[in-house]
Formats: sequence, C-alpha cells, structure tokens
Amino acid sequence: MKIFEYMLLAFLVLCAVSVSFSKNLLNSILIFMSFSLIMSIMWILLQSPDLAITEAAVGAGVTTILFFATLKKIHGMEEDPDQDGEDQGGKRHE
Amino acid sequence: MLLFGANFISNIGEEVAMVLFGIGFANLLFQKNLIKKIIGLNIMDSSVYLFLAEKGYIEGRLAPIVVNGIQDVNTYINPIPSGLVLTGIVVSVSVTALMLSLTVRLYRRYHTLDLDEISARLKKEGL
Amino acid sequence: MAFVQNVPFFSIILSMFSGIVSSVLPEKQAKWLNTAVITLVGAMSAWLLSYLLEVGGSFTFMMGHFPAPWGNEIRAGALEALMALIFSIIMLLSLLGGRKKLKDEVEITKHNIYYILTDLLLSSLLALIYTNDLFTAYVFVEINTISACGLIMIRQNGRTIEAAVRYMIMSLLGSGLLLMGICMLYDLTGHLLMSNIKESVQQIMAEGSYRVPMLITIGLITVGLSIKSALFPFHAWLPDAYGYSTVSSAAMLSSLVSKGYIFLLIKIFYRVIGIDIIRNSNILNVLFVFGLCAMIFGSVSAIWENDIRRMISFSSVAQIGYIYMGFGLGTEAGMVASVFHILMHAATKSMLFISAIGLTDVSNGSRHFAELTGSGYRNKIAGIGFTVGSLSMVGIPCFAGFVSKILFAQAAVANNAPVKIFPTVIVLAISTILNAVYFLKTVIRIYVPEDPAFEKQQGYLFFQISRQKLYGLTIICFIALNLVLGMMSQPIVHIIEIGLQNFS
Amino acid sequence: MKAGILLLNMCFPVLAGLMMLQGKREYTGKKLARRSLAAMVIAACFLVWNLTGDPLSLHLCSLGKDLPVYFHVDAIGKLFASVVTLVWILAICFAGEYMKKEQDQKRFFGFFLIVYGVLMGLCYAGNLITFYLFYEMMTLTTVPLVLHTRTREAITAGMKYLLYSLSGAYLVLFSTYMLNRYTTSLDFTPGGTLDLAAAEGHTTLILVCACLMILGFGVKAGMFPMHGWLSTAHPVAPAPASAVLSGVIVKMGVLGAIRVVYEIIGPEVIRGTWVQTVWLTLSLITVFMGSMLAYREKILKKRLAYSTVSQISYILFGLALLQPQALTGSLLHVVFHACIKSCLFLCAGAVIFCTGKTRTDQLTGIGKEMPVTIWCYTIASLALTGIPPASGFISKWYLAEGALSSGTSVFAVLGPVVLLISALLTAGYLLPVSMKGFLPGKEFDYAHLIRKEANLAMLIPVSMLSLLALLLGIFCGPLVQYVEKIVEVML
Amino acid sequence: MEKIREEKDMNESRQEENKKPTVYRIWRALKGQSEEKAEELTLEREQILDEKVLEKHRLDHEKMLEKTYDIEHNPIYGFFRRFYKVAGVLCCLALIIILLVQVSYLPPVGSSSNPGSNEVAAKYIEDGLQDTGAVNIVTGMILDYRAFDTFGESNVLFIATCTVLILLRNDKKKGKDSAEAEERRDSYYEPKNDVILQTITKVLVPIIFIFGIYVILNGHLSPGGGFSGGAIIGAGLILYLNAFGFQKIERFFTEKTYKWVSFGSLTFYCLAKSYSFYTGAHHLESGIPLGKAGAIISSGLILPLNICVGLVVACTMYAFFALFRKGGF
Repeated sequence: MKIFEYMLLAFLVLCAVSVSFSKNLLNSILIFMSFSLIMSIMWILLQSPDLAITEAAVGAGVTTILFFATLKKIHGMEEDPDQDGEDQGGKRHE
Repeated sequence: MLLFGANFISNIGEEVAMVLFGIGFANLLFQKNLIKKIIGLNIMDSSVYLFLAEKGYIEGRLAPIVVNGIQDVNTYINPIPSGLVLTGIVVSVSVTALMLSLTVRLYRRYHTLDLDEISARLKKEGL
Repeated sequence: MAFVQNVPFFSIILSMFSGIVSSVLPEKQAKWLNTAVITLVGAMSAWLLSYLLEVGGSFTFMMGHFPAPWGNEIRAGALEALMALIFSIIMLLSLLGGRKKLKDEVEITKHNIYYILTDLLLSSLLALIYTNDLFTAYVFVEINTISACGLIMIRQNGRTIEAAVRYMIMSLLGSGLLLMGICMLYDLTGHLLMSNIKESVQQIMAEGSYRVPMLITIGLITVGLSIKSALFPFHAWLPDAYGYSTVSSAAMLSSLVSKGYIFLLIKIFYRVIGIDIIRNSNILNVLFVFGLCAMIFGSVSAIWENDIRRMISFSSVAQIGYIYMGFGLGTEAGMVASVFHILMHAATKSMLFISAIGLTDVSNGSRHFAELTGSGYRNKIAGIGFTVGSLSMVGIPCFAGFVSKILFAQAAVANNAPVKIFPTVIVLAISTILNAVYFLKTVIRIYVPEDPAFEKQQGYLFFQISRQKLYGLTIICFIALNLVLGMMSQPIVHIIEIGLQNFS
Repeated sequence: MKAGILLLNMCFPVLAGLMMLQGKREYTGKKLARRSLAAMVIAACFLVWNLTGDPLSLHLCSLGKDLPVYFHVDAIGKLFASVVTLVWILAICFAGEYMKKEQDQKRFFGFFLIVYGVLMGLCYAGNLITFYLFYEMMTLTTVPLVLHTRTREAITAGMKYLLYSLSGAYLVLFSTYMLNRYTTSLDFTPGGTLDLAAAEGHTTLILVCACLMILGFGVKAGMFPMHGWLSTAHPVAPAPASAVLSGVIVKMGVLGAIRVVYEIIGPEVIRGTWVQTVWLTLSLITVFMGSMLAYREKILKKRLAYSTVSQISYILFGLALLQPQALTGSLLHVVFHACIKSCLFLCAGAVIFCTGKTRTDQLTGIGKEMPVTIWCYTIASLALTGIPPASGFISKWYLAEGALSSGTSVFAVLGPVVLLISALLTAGYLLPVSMKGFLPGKEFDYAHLIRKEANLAMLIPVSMLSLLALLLGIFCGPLVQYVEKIVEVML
Repeated sequence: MEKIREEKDMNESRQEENKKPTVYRIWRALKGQSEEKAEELTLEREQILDEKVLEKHRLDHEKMLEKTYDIEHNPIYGFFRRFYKVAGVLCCLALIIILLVQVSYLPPVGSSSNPGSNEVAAKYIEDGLQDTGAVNIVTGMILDYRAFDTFGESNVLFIATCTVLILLRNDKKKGKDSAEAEERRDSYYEPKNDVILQTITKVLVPIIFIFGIYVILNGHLSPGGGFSGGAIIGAGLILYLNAFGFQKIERFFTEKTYKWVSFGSLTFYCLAKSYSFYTGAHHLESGIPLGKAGAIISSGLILPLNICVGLVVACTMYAFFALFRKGGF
C-alpha cells in the first residue's frame, strides 16, 4: 500500500513538472486533469472520501471543462475575432 | 542534512506537498501564459489541501463516517482538515473561474495570452 | 447578554444578506438598499462603540450552538468597533462621491452587480475585523480579494482588466502563503480559534519544541498578508488598479481593502501569536526595513509621475510603508501610531481620489498636470478638498496627517532601540518633504489661472454646485472627518490604546 | 475676560479677512482699504488691551497626546506684537492707494488681515507646538501674498518660498520631537526647560537639535545657505506685501530662534560649543554676503531684499553672542529694522507706482520728481546705515559693544569689523539712489520734468515710518529700558 | 522707451550670463536666482503649437516608446526581465527549501498523538451524532459546528459568479448589423447535431442527475454532500447543453431561473443560519428536531442546507460554462 502511495506521489510531482514544461496548452490541461484525478485517489487513500468525490467532480470535472471552454473560446476568437464588448465608457477618459 | 528535522522520512507526503506548492508558486509567478499561470494556481491550492489531508490522516483509522454506531475517538481520523479542504476547494474553483474569464477578456482585447507582452503594448498605447 | 452585543453579528449578516437580495433587485433599489445598509452598519457600530467604551473590555459571540473550541466565534472590542465605524463612514462617502462617475463609466446593467460587490466587500471587511477564527478569516480574505477584483474591473477597458489580472495574481500568491501558514499553525497547535491557538503557541514557545517551524509559520503568514496589502516590493499592481478603475472603487480599494488585511495582520500579531514572541523574532525588523524603503520609493516615484491619479496611488504605496514602519518600531506606541495612520490614511486618501476626479472632470477628463491648470477655479469644492487632503498628507497641523506623523515620531524617539531612532526620523523627514514637493506642486498647479480664451477653446465645463449637490456634500463631509481626526485625536488614540490592550 | 480679548485679538482679523474673501461684490480698493483699516484699528484696540496688565496665559485646546495649544503673553511677545501691528496698519494705508493698479484686491486684503491674525497668534504662542502650528499657518497664508500677480515668475517665487519655508519648518519639527525627550516641558520659560537629568550624556544630540532648529528658523530669517527665497519672493510681491514680508515675516524666524535658544534649550547649554561657532560664522557670512549682493544688484527691490538678508543677520549675530548687550542690540534692531525696511520698501513701491521705474539706473532725478518720498527714503537709509542720531546707530552700537565684551575669541574682533564694513556697504548701496535722485547732474533735462509725487494715502505711511526711524533713535530711552528688562529676565 | 531699453539689457545680461562659467552659476545660485532654463521648465504648460509640430512630437514620442518597450531589442529591458527571472527562480527554490525544512520539523504524519487530534476532534467524533444528527461527521462539522465558514464559502461562489457576469455577459442592445454577427456566433456555438452524442446524453443525463440528487440527499449519511452533488448535476447540465444546444436548454433553464434559484436558496441558507446563530448565541433552544440518526429526514437543518448548496452549486457551474460559451444563458 505504501508503495502505491509513493508511486502516486511521484506521479503527482511528475504531472506538475510536465504541466509547467509542456508546450501545448491542450496537453497541459489534460495533464492537469490527470493530476487532480490522482489527487482524488490520494485522498481516498488518506481516508477522506468526501474530498475524493468533490475533487473528482470539481477538479477533474468542472474545472477542466471550464479550461476547455476557455481554450475553445480563444481558438474561436482566432477564427473570427470579435472586437465587441470593449471600453464601455472609460475610453473617453483616458 | 542536519538542516532537516527528525521527521524528514515520515513526512514524505508533506514533503511532496511542499514541492508541489513550490512548483505551483513558480508557475503562477513565472509562466508567461495566463492559462498556465492558472493551472499553477490550482496546483498550489491542491498541494495545500494535500498537506491538510495528510495532517488529518491517522495510521489505521477509518473515514469519519459513523458506521454501526461506534463513536470511539480511536476509530476515526481527524475530521477537521477534511472540512477545511472542502471549503478550500470551493474557493479555488471560484477563483479559477474568475481568472479564466479575465483571460478570455484579455485575449479578446489583445489576442495574446502573454502578460508581459500585454503590459508592454499597454505602455506603447500610452493610455 | 445585552442586545447591543448582537451588533457585530447583525452587521455582518445584514450586509451579506443585502448583497444576496440585491442580485434580484433593479439597480435603483439596489443602490438605496446598499446606502441604507452601510448607514445602518455605521450607526450600529457607533452604538457598539459607545457601549464598549462605557463597559470596557471586549466580548465574544458564539456563531452557533457550540462554545469556544468547537464552534465559530466572533469577538468585538473597542478597537474593532472603531474600525467598523470609520470604515463604513468612508465607504459610504466614497460611494456617494463617485456615484455620478459610476453612471458615466459603468453601463447601467452592471450597476446592481456593483452594489452586490460593495455589500459583500463591506461584509468581508466586517468579518475580518470581528472574526475570532483563523479559517473564517481566510475565507473572508478570499471574498475580499474577489470583490476588490470585481470593483477594479467593473469599468472595463484594457488597463483595468490587465490591472485586475496582476492584482489577482499577486493576491493569490499572498493568500496561498497565508493559507499554508494557517494550516501549519493548525498542525502545530490543533486549533483554529485565535485564543486557543495563542495558549498553545505560548506553551510551545515555552517548552521550546517546534520553535523553528513556529517562526517559519509566522513568517509565511506575515509575508502573505504583506503581499496582499501591497508592501513595497509587491506593489506593482497598485498604480494601475487604483489609477484606472472607477473612482469610488479606487477610493475604497486604497482606503479599505488593503487596510483590512493590515488590520488582520495586527490581530494575528496580538491575538494569535502574542506580540512578545513577535517582538523577539526578527520579523518586525524586516517589516521595518521594507517600510522605510516603501516610504522613500513611493514618494520618489510619485514625484516622477505625471498623472494625478497615479501620483496619488504611488503616495499610498508610501503611506503603507509608514504603517509597516510603525509595526517595525516594535513598541506599543508604534503600533498605536500605525493604527491611527490606518484611519488617517483611509480618510485622507479617499478624499484625495474623490476630489481628484472632480478636478479631472472639469479638464475634459484629462489627468495630466498640464491640463489640470486652473481646475481649482473651475471646480472650487474639489479644489478645496484636494488642498485639504494634500495639507493633511504633508502634515500641516490641525489636519489628520500631522497627528499621525507626530505619533510616529514620538514612537520613534521613545523607542528604546537607538538603532531605529535615526533612520526613522530621517526617513520620516525626507519622505515628508517629498510629500510636500509633489502635493503642493499639484495644489499650486491647480490654482494657477488658465487664460479664459484657452479654456473656451478647450471647451472646459465649469462645476455648478447646484448640479451636483451630493458631490459637494461628500467633499464637505470628508473635510469635516479629516478635521475631526486632526483636532480631536486624543479620544481616538485613547480608544486605540484601550483596544490594543484588550487584544493582548 | 482677558483670555477672551486675547482670542479676539487673534480671531477677529482672521474672521474679518474671511468675510472679506467671501464678500460677494467686488469693491474698489479704497472701500476695501477702509474696511480692513477699520478692522485693524479694532484689532489694535484689543492689542493695547492685552499690552496693559500683567502677563496672562491661556490653555486653549489640545491637538493630540500632550500637544496643548497654549498661549502666553510675555514681554517679547508684546514687543513683537506691537511692532507687527504698527507696520501692518501703515502698510494697509499704503496698500489702499497702491493696489488700485492690481487685480483682485479683495483676495489681497483678505489674506493681509488673516496673516495679521496668524502673526498675533505667533507672538502670543506659549509653547513650541503652538508656535510651530502658527509658523506653518503663517507660511501658508503668506503664499497668496507672494504670488499675488500670478505671473509665472510670481508662481515660481511662491513655490520657492513655500519649499524653503516648509523644509525649514520640518527641520524645526523633527528636532522638536528629539528635544521632547530631554525637556521637562515645551513651554517657553526663560533660561530653558532642559531636563538636565534626562539630558545627561546626550549633549551631542541636543546640540545637533539646537543647530537644526537654528538652521530651520534661519531659513525664514534668510540666513546664509538658505537665503535664496528672499531675493526671489520680495521683488515679485506687491509693495505692501514685500514691506511686511521683509519688515515683519522674516522677524518671525528671529522670534523662533529667540524662543528656542533662550527659552527652551537655554543659553548656557550652547555657550562656547560648536553650535555657537557655527551660528556666529553663518550670520557673519550672511551679513557680509548680503550687503555685497545688494551692492552689485541693479533692481531696487531686489537690492532692498538683499539688504534685509544682511540686516537680519545682524540680529542673528547678536543673538548668537549670547550676551546681554548684544541681545539688547538685537531686540532693538528688530524694532528699528522693521520700521526702516518697511519704509524703504514702501518708498520703492511708491516710486514704481508713480513712475514705473524698477531699476536703480533709471532713478536719476527721481528726487526732483517725487521729493517727499525720496527724502523719507534718504532718512531711512541713513538710519539703516547707522548714522547717529538715527535709530540704526543705537542698535549697532549695542551689538558692537556686546561683541567686544563677549568672551568669544575671534568673533569679538571679527564681528565689529564685519559690521563696520557692511555698514559702509549699506551706505554704498542705499545712498547713491537718493544722491543721483537729488543731484542728477548736468545732462538731466529739467524741461520734461513733471512732479509725479505720490498722494497722501501713500505719503503718510512712508513719512510716519521714516519719522519713527529717526525719533526712535533720538528718544530711545524708554524702549531701551523695556528691552533691557526683557534681557535681564533672559540672561 | 525705458521699457524697451530694460528689455534689451535684460536679454543682453541673460546671454552673457549664460556664457559665464560654472563658478558664476554657483554664485548666481547663492544669490537665489535660479537658471533661466530652470525657470522656463518649472510650471510650464505645453503651448498649443501648430499641427505639424504636434504631429512631429507625437511621432518622436511613439518612436521613443517603441524603443523603450520593444521587448526583444531593448537590452536594458531584456536584462531586467532576465534578472527578474533568475531572482524569482532563486526565490522559489529558497521557498521550497524553507518549506521542506519546515515540514521536516512538523509532527509526524499518521501518528495518533499529533496536536491535531485533540479535544476538538474528539468532541466532533464522540458527540457529533448527538449534536448534529449527521452520520457523516465531516458534513455535520461543516454545516453545523463551523457553519459560518461554509456560509462564507457559498458567498464566495456567489460573488465569483457576479464577477464572471461582469466580465462575460454581453448585454449589448443588438442592432441590425450586429444581429447577423450574433447569428454567426450562435451557429458557431451550437453543436453539430451529433446523433451519437445526443443518444448517449439521453441515456446518461438522467442517471447523472439521479446520482447527483442522491449524493445531495445523502450528504449527511454518506460521503459527499451539497457541493459535490451540485457539481455533478452541473456537469450533467453542461453535457446536455453540449448535446442539444441552447435553444433546447433554454426551455427549462434561463438566466431568470438561475437568478431566482440561487437567490432563493442563498436567502434560505442565510435566514436559517442566522436563526441558528442567534439562538445559539443567546443559548435558546432552536426548535428544530434532529430526527432519528441515519434516516434521510434527519439531522435538522443539514438536509435543507445541503439541498440549497447543491442548487446553488449546480446553477453556478452551469452558469460559468454558459457564460464562457456564449456570454449569456
């Protein structure tokens, strides 16, 4: 069991490092997703299932979806940039 | 290694948490790309939660859910850190959403995710 | 227990609830609700303050059915009540003063969100002031940060959003360190309530085990909070955030948000760690050095600044330096001076922001000194306000700034560590003179007459008090507040001393 | 009752000035002058009321922890107050005529009255904090007088004046903090309030503080390194303003120096230390340099400003000697110089008003055009030079005597020499104006000569001041006795 | 006449003064006159020049800015950035080292004698069931013992949604031209009608919802609770949106729904909690029955509070996603 735990810990560090060094944003988001999955397994091992469920639902679920949505939005903007929604008021005062 | 204290070996999980904290900190501070900054923020937070969970864990005890009425202290682990972490996760997810929306707006305006470049361009605009 | 003891609880819950309700109200009602709530909180805090002054001491209030080590608690003493009072007054005034500007700069559909943010900001400030529980403090620090970020970027142009991102990054680093510190403190003591933590911390330091981790923990918390309150090396986000957001946000940010963190730091020093341990560690000296650097650096970069609002922002970097310098003196008097300086700076800086916006409005909204020439005549009331604020910052007698400077100097001179006397007094003198340079330069600039032909050509509009009664009223209230702080400082200082004694 | 009168003496002019500032209708200069003159007369009545009767003290309010605002009318205060009032009334008479040509006179007269009230407070201040408070107020309220014309030069001058004075004031303030530890109280008491027990072993610190304070007040008094603002600020201000500036305002620096050295720190502490040496040296340098600068200056008002620099340093020199006769001389010179220098500035103002000539080389034959003014000018210059029996002689005599009989080694000799030289220089830079004015020489065409004599409203103050300059010298008995009484208390 | 002469020799004196050596300037400084140039500089307003000059100034200014803030080529700027990087990395390494040292001194993991396991934890475990009626001690703790934190936490969610609304809600009055842009964007946001995805969704979404509701309702009996359940339901909603698009989902979920649901649940939460705080502080009995331990309907306020939190979280998660996708609901 200990061994498994140590492996998970090592994997956590690995994920963290590779997130910071991966060139592709999509990859790093995926790696981060796996990071939080491992984190939730870690928490099951640490006898706190509430955290595990929450992390699985939020860290691996919603947060990642939000990241994807952002990425998609950005690429969409690369396709057709929309300049709207800028400088409500303010501009005049600069 | 006399710099380190007695529990260096036994606290390996916490050591890892600390290393993760450092990595997240560095990412949040030095990544040019905003999205990576945000990922770093998340790593930092979850490392703190890992630390807390390690703190709550006690060797050979069960999760703090009362099963068939045993309410003995020596049966369950310490519930407090779990509660704190639950609160903390919510905070970090809200902050993440906020940061991501900021990113979207910045990108819509400047078409880049590089904060230095954005600030340089702002200075050029001389607003 | 007397009914007045519910006041802290009521004011926190009330402001939160008004925030929740505002989410479904149209913006006009939200505005009135917000004003009413802030006024009510101020009145209640005044009531609490009078009660506490006649009873003395402080009391704790159980949040829930469970006593101290198990449930949450909030705790109120004279100093907390005073802080709540002044903060609510200033928040009300800066909202009133910036209201017209808000109409111009923020589109109408987002106004009620603005009022939600202010309500929650108020509640989080009150919670930071009153709370007796470290983790609650952390949660409300986060609320404070997010609402401050919202206040910065509610006026949307590139500058503000970039400033908001920088602000968020810095303060997230800060709160990460703070959270880490809190967790370690919990790990070392097994408590989250301030009073219990203090007991076991004293025990730990007494028996000498865990001395190293304790010191590192204190360091983590201090660094985290000083990052969040923009101490000198971490102030990069500040000028943009204060300089480009809409004016009442700028006033509130500069005068309330960072002060909330600083007040939390004071509470942690006194009520969690115990001020003696802090004094024996070197943390105060570090804060002292950084404070001195901030005083010089802020003033110098304010002199080079060519934009009136950025100048004011840089000067508040310097003022935060004053506050930390007062901590660093490590004496009771220094702490009193710092707390008074918090109040004084909150009052003066918000007044400066509000009146500066009045001046720029009559100069076609340009904030560069060149265009500000003669604006003191075009908008008399704002000119007077700005003059009073500058004199107070420069430290002319009868204004608030003089008292705080004198308190600092007395604290420095009475300091028993002679190493700190001369640096403090000299840096105080230098930064005071630098203040004088840039503020009086501005004052004279706004009173240099512009030739009417040029004004006509530029199409400057003139300020009619009949048009904006509210604005004029606000400035007058600010001036009155400043004079009160300046002339009747004795009772306030007395309250501060009592409160600090209650703390430890 | 008397306390009330004391307060009225300070508040009434301020209130009157504020009312004048707030007044809706734009009066002509004459109306304003009459009103402010009336206000001044009332204030003067209060003053007389205060002067008669024993010294009274009043604890007004408190600015903060142990920062009481405390007034105490003592002999020196009375002396300065009466001088201020005298000069002020005459200057206002003059201004009524002179300001006709200037813009918004309302502001001028309003601030003129306010400054008077502040100065009263300064004279009656009973402790260092109150003194500092009113000192700052004086600086701030005089700025509008300096930059009245609001040309760019005027504003530059105002900035300069403001920055110099504020830095001086801060020097004073911070050394006040330091001293606060070592004094029993900050109230002015002859002989000093130094707490010897606390001061034991900190003499260096105290001396540094003393030096800083002297320098700080020296800024206002135009002492050598910090005299730059005078020559910039005086010429641009309108004549009445510059008259009171160099006649009275600079004296307040002197008052501060007296208060601090003789009534806070105590002369015994400073006597024979490096502080005294520094002070003496600086004042002597200033005496010499001021008269040199004045000598080679072309513009009349600047010349007068430089002469103010040197004359004030006479006073500082006398103070620095820490010796009874010298102190007597200084106090006498305060009075005399106030009358003389304001008279001179008013004369210059009259000349500018009537002929528009500012430079000395244009003034040939001025004596023919406006003889009365120039006669007054001549008398005043003689008095300033120190030709007996005019007033300047007496003060300088006392100064020289004090210098000779003071134990200071070098300065006992050096002082009188420098005083003598600078007296010669004074004659050198003041008298040529009147000489060339009366004896323009052959090539002066009398054909185009028109009498441009100033009218009575200007002539009366000028002539009264010059007469004072003369008579105070001739009948100096009671004044000298009064001053000597003060000096006995002090030393 | 005199004036002109005065002017003339003024100018002469100025010129010849400028020729004078430095010593003379010091002397002049002693005299208290400042440099003419300095006087020019002080307090000068930029004169209104003619267009060409202004244009030229602007161009120069821009060139200067270009030079200054050109990240690649300006050596000083680059140097500073490199320096900042190195210093920062060193700081982070130092931070890590410090934290490692720190941790190595902390009490050992997993031992039962840590300061953490003190009377507080003991009380939670021993009397938790009696005090709160919740089998899941953690839920009982966060919703009853330390309810104030949790209330703050739900406020964090609320305010975060507000800020995201500020940033991403595009409430432009849609004009004629922008309408078709909107059209394009909508078509862009709308998913391709993917049959497989839709079929799977039809099967999956109900299961997800039921699971989420189960987690919420059993929050006080089993792991999980309002927050995780809410997140699951939110994920289900998001999946549905991705499969069927906005038109479908707006039939039952719009911004108004979000507003009122979150308002209602937060209001209930706030009122209930303040009631229990008030009674607690005044040592009054809050007349809420705890019910029989282990039953669904038990443990007093915890169940409704869980439901509220669940609703808020579900709506918030969906709102985040919708705002990110389309800037609205």
